[in-house]
Amino acid sequence: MKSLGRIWNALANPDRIPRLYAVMLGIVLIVGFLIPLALNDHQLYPKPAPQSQINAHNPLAPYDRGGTLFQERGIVKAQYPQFAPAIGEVTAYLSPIAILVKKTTLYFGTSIYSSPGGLIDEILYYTRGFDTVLESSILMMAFTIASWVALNFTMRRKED
Amino acid sequence: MIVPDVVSPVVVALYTPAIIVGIIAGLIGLLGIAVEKNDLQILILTDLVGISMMIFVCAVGTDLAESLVLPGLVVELAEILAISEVLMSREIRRNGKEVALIPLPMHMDMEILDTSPVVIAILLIAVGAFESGFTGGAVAGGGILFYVLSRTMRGVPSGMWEGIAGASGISWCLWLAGFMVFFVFPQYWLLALFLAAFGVFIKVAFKAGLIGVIGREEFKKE
Amino acid sequence: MDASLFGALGGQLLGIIPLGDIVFYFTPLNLFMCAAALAFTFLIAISQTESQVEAEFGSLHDREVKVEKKEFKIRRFLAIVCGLATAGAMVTGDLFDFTLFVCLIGIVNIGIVAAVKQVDVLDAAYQYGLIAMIASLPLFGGASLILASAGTISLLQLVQLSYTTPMMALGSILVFMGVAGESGVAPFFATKAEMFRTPGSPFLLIIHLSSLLVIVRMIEILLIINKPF
Amino acid sequence: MYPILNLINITTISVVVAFIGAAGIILLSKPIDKAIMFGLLQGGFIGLVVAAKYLDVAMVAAILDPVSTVIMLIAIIKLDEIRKRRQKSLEEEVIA
Amino acid sequence: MSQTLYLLYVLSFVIGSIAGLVLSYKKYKAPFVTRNVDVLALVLAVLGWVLALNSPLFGMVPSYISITVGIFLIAMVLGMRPGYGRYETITGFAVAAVLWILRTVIL
Amino acid sequence: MLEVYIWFYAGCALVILGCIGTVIGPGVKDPIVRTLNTEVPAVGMSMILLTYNDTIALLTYIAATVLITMVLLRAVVRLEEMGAEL
Amino acid sequence: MNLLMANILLNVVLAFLVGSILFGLERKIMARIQMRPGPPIIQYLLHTLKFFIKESAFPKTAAMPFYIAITAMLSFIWVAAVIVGPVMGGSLLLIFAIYALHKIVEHNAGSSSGSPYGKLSCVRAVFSAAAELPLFAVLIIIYLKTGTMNIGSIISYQSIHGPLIYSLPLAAAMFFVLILSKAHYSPFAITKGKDIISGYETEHFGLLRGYLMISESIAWYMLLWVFLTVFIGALSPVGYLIGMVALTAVMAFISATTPLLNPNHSIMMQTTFAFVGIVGSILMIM
Repeated sequence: MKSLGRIWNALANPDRIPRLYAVMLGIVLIVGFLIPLALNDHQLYPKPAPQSQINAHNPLAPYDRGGTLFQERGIVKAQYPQFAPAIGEVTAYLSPIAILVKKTTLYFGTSIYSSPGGLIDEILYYTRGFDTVLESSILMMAFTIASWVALNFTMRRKED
Repeated sequence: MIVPDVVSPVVVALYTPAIIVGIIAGLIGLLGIAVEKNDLQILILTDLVGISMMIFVCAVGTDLAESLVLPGLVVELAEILAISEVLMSREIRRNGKEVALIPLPMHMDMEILDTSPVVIAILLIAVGAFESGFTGGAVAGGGILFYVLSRTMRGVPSGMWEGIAGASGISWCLWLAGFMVFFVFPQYWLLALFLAAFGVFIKVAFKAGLIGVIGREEFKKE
Repeated sequence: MDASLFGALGGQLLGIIPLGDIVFYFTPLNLFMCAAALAFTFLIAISQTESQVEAEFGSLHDREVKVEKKEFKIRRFLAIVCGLATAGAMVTGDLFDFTLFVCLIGIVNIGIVAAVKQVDVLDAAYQYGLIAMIASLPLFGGASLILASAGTISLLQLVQLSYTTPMMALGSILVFMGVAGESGVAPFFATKAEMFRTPGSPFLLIIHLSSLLVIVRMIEILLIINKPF
Repeated sequence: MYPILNLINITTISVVVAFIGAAGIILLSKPIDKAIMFGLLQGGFIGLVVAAKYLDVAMVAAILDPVSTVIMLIAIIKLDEIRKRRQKSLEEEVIA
Repeated sequence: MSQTLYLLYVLSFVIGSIAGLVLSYKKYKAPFVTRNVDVLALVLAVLGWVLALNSPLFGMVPSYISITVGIFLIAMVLGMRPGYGRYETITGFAVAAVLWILRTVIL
Repeated sequence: MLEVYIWFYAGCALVILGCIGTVIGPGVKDPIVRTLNTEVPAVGMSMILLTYNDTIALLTYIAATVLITMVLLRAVVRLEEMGAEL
Repeated sequence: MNLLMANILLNVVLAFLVGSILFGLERKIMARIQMRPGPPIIQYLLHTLKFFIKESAFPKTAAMPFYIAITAMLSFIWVAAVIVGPVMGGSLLLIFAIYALHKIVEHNAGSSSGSPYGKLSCVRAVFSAAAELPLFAVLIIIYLKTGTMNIGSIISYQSIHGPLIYSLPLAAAMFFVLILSKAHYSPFAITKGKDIISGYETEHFGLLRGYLMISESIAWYMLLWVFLTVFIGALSPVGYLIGMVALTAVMAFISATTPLLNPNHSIMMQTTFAFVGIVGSILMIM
């Protein structure tokens, strides 16, 4: 009982907690080896097989999801299309520069779709917009904290 | 059909090995954390755990998974940033801030720091501006970071710091406005898209640039 | 969107707020917790901090430990953000969105105590931060396991599934561990309890509030994913 | 005729380069050597991206690669200086 | 409806206890030392327990009134100054219990 | 398809080797060595992202890795400079 | 609507009175075990009422609107619990949420006063939440067993399948430990141990203390009510009363004969219990 008490006291020490947590997490992760892991192939927002678009010389590879600007919607298999009335339009949109780039070269699909109007924009800003609110809030808060601590405590401003 | 109904068989076949690799990587990282005594080393090792997490997410192999990798990345970055600052603050308090008293002459003659920064920074910012959004923000931020880091001017006026931080706060609001437009007036989705993309871009780029300012305080002391 | 199964958990579905794929839903349970989080946030926004009076050694004077004005402002700001994030985490109907809310709560919690000066508290905050970072693996990893197995991460869809695969069960346990780590509950609150020794009670409340409410919500999610035998 | 030659393409070569770089980073213990080997690793990776035909990604990676190398170099030099100075002050203490 | 009744009972218990406490402080100035039985308290206790447990015996009044009164009387004795009223309560309970057994089991 | 598998398994190998190297590699008691070693799994991770054609995520990841490296190295140098004993 | 209001009021008053008397009964039984005469049974109630006619004073160091609001919050949440439980027969998870809020309020009632004892109690409250939440969470086992968290449905399930205490004895035992940790002077009552004066209540005077005590008695009543309802099933009011008195008597026996544990040990012991309870129950169901 006495040694048990000592162990219990030791567990309350903050310095040991991350390591303890890591061990516990490791034990749970090992379970992952034991159970069957398989991908359910009916997923939301599926994408074409890797490299299939670029091998087909599609200048918009790997993010071409169909659709033409302002006429036809792209194919986006969202969870609740009924809550996103303009779904697919964002994916079909290409900015004028992007159209220029598309005509010039075959290999700039990523850049084209990282500029406004890509599929990722559709997901990040439209159908799953709240994720990005949080994501950028997390970054902002982390930065606020870091810069506050840096400005007030850790930055060597006195030597200037 | 340009987009298939189901996930491609390649991805399905790769899923199990990917997850196994993720678990192994995570286990190695966690093992390292479990045996490590040094606080800083644990912080470095958490990077491995983050990588394992990203493997888990991207193994799903859909567009959704890709867009979920991005928040994971950002969270990792944000937490490392904040926590390393806390660690330094703690150590400075514990040591009574003796560092600042010793002057540090430092001579760093690196050719690359004199010639290349402008070009690289401009290139990166140009690429980032074209891409916009998170990716562009991070890329352009890398450019700004590099530029700021290699300039020789010293000292950040507190006002400027707060100004830049404020600008990125405002762009965050811009972004939020875009987000609201998406749901309130879906017919103006294009406007919303641009608001969102460039709001996030400005925000992320500025933040990353400010990291460079902090870094310069450390490395480029004359 | 038939979600009558919620009746067995948090009560009847009262309404939803759709934001694209992310749907906020309200059952009495979610509504109560969200309202509680908002109420406490409001209280924090209007409150002062308490001061601790300690006896000085070697003399008869007292020493008052107060929160400085500058420190007070940033901590209040972070506390309000934390309260809002907690309220959001109570009503969100999307698993990944929930994990992001929890991450936001975690980082803001660290921030609230990172602004203090006691070395021990900073140390606890740092250890908590490490756990929060490690916890991002089970948090996002677990959510992605559930996504891979069920093909959806919307809780309104998950509640309608009639089965639980072992993968989903593992995923939900991982998410639970992640939430426990990120909110500082795991293991045994020890890192957190140390952080509470600093003055600034209203802000500390939100740290505690967020972790407990998130755990309750997490249990609801666990029950949504893991069907009864 | 020489089926082994079919394996010599940009992908495999890049992979080999990347592995050499990785082995170098892990096995060499001097930080400055690691920074050089990191260049090799990055080179291999950029080769892989080129093999995937995503030239824009390769471009950005190629630009960001020197950035991270420079950051590493700065840190290494700085650290080296700190350690040397500490060594020196220790020696001075011993002499004094 | 039934909960209203139980509220009534609880309230009568509380008020009875307070009354008993106040009265006993008036009556006994010393802490519990002498071990003699107080006749008045005994009567109250017996009456109270009988009323509370055997309300059907008193057919002319509604049962809740007799129980309320009974609980009030019980509480008066039970709530006396520490030490006082114990023997009376036990006696009263015994009498009422015997009566209850007679009424339900034997009859 | 063969290339996809090569990328994928090369990435996996790099991740695992890099993780092992970071945890028990030679000289990892020195934090800067350990920080540099984390670059190996990071590149492995990039290859896995490439396999799945997640190129936008890949771009972001490359940029973020630079930032993370910078932050970590800063912490390492900083702590070394103040002579902190952790 | 008025009927509902009257019903709520009735139940709240009943909960308060019964809870107070049970607390008094606990002290009385403990005293008898320790060979003391002990206070009258209504002592706790009288204390509570007394505080309402005393002068209210506020410490100079308190965090102001917060310090007052937190006591009101405590009363409010337990009134809400009465509404969810006996009045509406709502979700058990909701009561769990209320219990979690109770821990928060307990924690902050202590720290908002600025008193060192309150602060210590606050740290312990945070600490003990780690143990009490898992203990409360054993109720999720009920969901896995019955497929519902709705109190009304659980009652009807038990009327068909018999009381859950037979099929889930471990879960019932764990919940019992939880209730024990809320009892005064129990080995797990670290937040109100006499080593820190009155714990989080140390600096609350007058009206505020009255509110705290009212909420505590309602909390005690509610915990016992949840135990009886969830594990034994629908009872008549007399059944509830007998059950509550019996449980309180058992608690009093335990409290009177055991020492207060060191905080770490208390938490770890409870956590161990909770772990055994959850894992054991799940194994038993499967």
